[in-house]
Amino acid sequence: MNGASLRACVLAAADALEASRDELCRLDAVAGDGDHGVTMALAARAVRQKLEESPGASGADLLALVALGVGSVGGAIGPLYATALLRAATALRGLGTSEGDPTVGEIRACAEAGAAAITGLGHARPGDKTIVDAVAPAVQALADAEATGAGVPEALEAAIAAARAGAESTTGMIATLGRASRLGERGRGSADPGAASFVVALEAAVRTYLGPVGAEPAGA
Amino acid sequence: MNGASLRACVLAAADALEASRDELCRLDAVAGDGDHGVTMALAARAVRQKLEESPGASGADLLALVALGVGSVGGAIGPLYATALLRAATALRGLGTSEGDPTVGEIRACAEAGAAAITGLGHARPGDKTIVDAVAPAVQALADAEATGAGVPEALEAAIAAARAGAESTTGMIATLGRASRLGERGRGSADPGAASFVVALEAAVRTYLGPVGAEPAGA
Amino acid sequence: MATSGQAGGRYKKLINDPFAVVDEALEGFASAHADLVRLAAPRVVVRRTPAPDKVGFVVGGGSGHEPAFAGYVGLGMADAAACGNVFASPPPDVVLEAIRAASSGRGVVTGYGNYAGDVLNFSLAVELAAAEGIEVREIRVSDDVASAPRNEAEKRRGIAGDIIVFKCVGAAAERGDPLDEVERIARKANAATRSMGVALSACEVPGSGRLTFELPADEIEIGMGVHGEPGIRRGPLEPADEVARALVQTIVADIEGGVAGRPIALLVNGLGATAYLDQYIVYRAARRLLEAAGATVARSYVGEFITSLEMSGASVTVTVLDEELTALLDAPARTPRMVVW
Amino acid sequence: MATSGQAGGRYKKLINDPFAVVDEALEGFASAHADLVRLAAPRVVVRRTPAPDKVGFVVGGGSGHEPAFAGYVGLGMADAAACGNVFASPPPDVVLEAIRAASSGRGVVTGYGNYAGDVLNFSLAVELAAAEGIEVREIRVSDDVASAPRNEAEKRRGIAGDIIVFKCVGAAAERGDPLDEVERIARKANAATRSMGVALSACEVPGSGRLTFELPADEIEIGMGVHGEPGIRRGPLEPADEVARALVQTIVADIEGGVAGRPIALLVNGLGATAYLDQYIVYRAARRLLEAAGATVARSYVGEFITSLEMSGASVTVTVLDEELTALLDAPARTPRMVVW
Ligand SMILES: Nc1ncnc2c1ncn2[C@@H]1O[C@H](COP(=O)(O)OP(=O)(O)O)[C@@H](O)[C@H]1O
Ligand SMILES: Nc1ncnc2c1ncn2[C@@H]1O[C@H](COP(=O)(O)OP(=O)(O)O)[C@@H](O)[C@H]1O
Ligand SMILES: [Mg+2]
Ligand SMILES: [Mg+2]
Ligand SMILES: [Mg+2]
Ligand SMILES: [Mg+2]
Repeated sequence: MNGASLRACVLAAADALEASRDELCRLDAVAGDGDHGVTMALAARAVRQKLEESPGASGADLLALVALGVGSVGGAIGPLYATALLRAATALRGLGTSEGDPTVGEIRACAEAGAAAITGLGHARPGDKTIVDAVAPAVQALADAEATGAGVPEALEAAIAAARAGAESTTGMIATLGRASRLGERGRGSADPGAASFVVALEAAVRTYLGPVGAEPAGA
Repeated sequence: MNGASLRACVLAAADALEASRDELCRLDAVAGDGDHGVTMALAARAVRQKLEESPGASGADLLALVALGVGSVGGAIGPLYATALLRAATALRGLGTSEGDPTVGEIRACAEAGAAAITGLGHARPGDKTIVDAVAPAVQALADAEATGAGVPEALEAAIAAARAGAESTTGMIATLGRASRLGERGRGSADPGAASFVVALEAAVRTYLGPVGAEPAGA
Repeated sequence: MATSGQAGGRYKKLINDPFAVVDEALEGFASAHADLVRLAAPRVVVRRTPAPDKVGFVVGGGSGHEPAFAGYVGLGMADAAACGNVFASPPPDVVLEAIRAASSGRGVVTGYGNYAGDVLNFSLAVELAAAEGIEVREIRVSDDVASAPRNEAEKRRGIAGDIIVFKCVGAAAERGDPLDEVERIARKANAATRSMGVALSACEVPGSGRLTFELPADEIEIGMGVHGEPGIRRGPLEPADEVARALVQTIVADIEGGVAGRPIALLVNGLGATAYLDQYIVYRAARRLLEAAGATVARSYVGEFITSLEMSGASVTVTVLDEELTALLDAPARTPRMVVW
Repeated sequence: MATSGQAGGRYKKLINDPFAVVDEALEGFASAHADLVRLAAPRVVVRRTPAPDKVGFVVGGGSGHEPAFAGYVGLGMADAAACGNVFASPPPDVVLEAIRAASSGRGVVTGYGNYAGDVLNFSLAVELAAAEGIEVREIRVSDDVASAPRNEAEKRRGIAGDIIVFKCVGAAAERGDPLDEVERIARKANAATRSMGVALSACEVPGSGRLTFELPADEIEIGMGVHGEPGIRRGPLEPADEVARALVQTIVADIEGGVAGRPIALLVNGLGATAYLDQYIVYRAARRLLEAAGATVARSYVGEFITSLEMSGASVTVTVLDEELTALLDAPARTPRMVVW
């Protein structure tokens, strides 16, 4: 994977999260404490600052910086992202492919490590109405793409679609973990904010990586 | 003056003040602290309780009870009414006419004593946008009626009209005393609540005293 | 135009009978703080254990300003508080009862905010007390620079400066100062103290059915008093730093000789609905401005000292200190709502 | 339908940059209370004079709950507070910094409300501290009976019971109890404490541009948490006595063996915009109900202990006391927002 490109992807995700602030707060206000958009906007700021402080960082080092940035906002979401990104960075480091473009299998491996960190730390399972409901399908889509020999753009597009479908499916769920978990039936009818913000970040990052639709990957 | 009748007049004034609660609060909210209707309603309650506790009281004694009731609400208006009513009671006692119906001159004398107490205690002059702007013209109207030899009903109607005109004239005034006095120009355009509530009480009391329009005085 | 107020232009309140709020709250207050105070009469809060031989100190005023005034009854502050209806001075007989309770034969000082109603009722009570042989001195706190120009300073109303004055007076009385001395301290503390406030939203007097004023959704009232009496101007809602600048500049300009090189006490008072987060942001801004003007912020107080029910807003109070006032502010106090140790 | 909120469904705030509220307020806080505390790191408030040889006590959580948590740092309570963004747990590195500052070699106890975010961040910090050789025990306050049934009491969130637990833990640590003992006290105080709240209106997280929830003009939310997490039911706005009854009944029903014949501490907490008048009226009602149920109200606390920015509402907390807990509650404390003397 190309470092400059990863940086651009991260910054695009940060921009997209900031642009979604109001919508994410709205979702969190339904059943939570209404701050998720602010928290992700603060995360975007913190990440941008970390990247500015280390203009040369790339690859796994850059991912680790992003982890620190997101982690610095605390809350429920901070440590989940931080641990996931640190594990993904470790996986990336293990692959030793930071110079070239990653394969679908490499992307899948990193994503899997990150997803495992989230469930390992937060103990949420699919159906609990959390970020896991968007993350798990995305990882599964990458695995499916890998199995069918799809190319990177196709695999990433499938991951976005799966994450989005997963986030949308949370609308019908009842939360059982976190702040929203005492709402019961009343929380149904609105998507989980953490799942929604994951889709926002993923889509912005992937779109930047792939470049204008139909073009070659940005980092190629 | 007939004791039962004075009692009825006082109770009518209490009812009228309670019915005007909202309007008096609205007036006080323009430039004051918005409580004048509540204060006068509390005064009405307190007066009613005092009268119930002393079912036999009449004349000057009854006026003194009313003074204690109104005074118990405190605020700016409580001591002004209390002192005025106590002085009026003293004047009434001095007249020694508690058995028959008072003459215009006797009513004027009591009213004058009360009005003097208000200005003596509060130091407000006509034009300062206070209760004085309703009280002073009413007393003057009684004096004029006395000078022209008018009857009691005529004199009391003239007093109401003068009080109402006086209260209405406060709309164009700038307050210089009390809570509203720091408002300057912004207070203009709204009547003084204390002047307005005086008209409410006076009108209800007089109407009860005079009975249905055209009828003989209730106490006669 | 949206109006201020919690909902539908009104406030939801946790009350029962709107006309019983004061007595119910005082019952709760007296039982919650029964170790320190008791109700000597329906609206008269006194120390549980009266101080035997000192100048008495009576505070009071309308209710709805809690923790003022009953919250300051106790060791090192007031001996008794006379409580009125919401935003209405207590009547003379209640004040007289408080004076009697506070009197141990060495005279009594009454402290209250300078409002027409309080002046009328307290003065009458003082006359009644004199007739009973109790000598009473009155101190009308008049710290609000927005309420009258400097050449009419005696017309100014009392707001959060009450607390600074009460603390100094209470400490002077507690250490045994004679009546003249306590009165001198009272006048000195009042003269050294200036405040100015800002309101962001109104409050609702229980039973009134309406807000005390209407403020457009994007405006604030600079110089508003603690009952919603209008201030000196309305303006757009500005950042806290700008609001603090408007308050501090007016206060500092009013202090003869300015604040440069002088130790001051800085008090930020929340009116009721303003979050502590906001109060401390205002404090930070005020402190920076005062330090930039050369003052040394020697003592600080942040919190809700005199409120206006659920009004949103805050005030800034500055007291120019000397050793005497500083020592009185630091003297121990143990009251329901102010403990200095 | 009118929605809650100060104006136009939103709140006017005295702030500057909505993303800087926490740091600006902490700067103000640390300078206002510089005699008692200081900022050891950007979000870490510690005692001005560290206690040299005792079990350390670290509290913390999201900001917006002031005076919690930094307001309870000082003699007899916490050694350090870790402060997060508004309504967001502090991250692990901030908690770790607080743990380090509180550690004097005899172990550290961390106390925080039982929320997913706090559990995640504090647990990670505790792991990091262990790696540095600091033994840390965690106490997750879980007093809110509305947040989970009794058979899942460990899932309950922490609300105003925090303060009772923190006071007992702080006092135990201050008197020199060893780590096991302090942890025992923490668990005992938490087990003895139950709370339930009601919200009348929402608050607004700075920068979110919206209220944390929408509540119709004539409804309240029973069982709501301190962040606006939905409660157990919505209902019409009732008199304070009825609201108190709903809270007290649920609390008492949850106490094994009931309250009859037992001494209790009763704490009424205002959420931010609720007037003291209302708080004391709720206290009065709760006390009457508890006394009618046979309890002896031995200790009382009324005020704003853990707020939700400018939210309107209140909670009731009951702690079943014994001599040990009572002595710990009464032990001296000197912190910016709680002074016991
Ligand atoms: N235990 C958990 N496992 C996975 N995700 C969680 C967990 N707890 C919370 N979340 C996620 O965090 C989101 C809330 O994030 P945010 O609002 O920033 O935190 P907070 O709850 O501290 O306000 C939820 O929508 C959910 O997706
Ligand atoms: N010094 C004064 N002399 C005469 N009337 C006064 C004086 N001060 C106030 N008032 C009257 O009192 C009224 C306000 O009464 P109220 O609202 O009950 O008292 P408060 O000002 O204590 O809230 C004013 O409208 C005015 O008529
Ligand atoms: Mg949230
Ligand atoms: Mg008024
Ligand atoms: Mg009033
Ligand atoms: Mg949160």
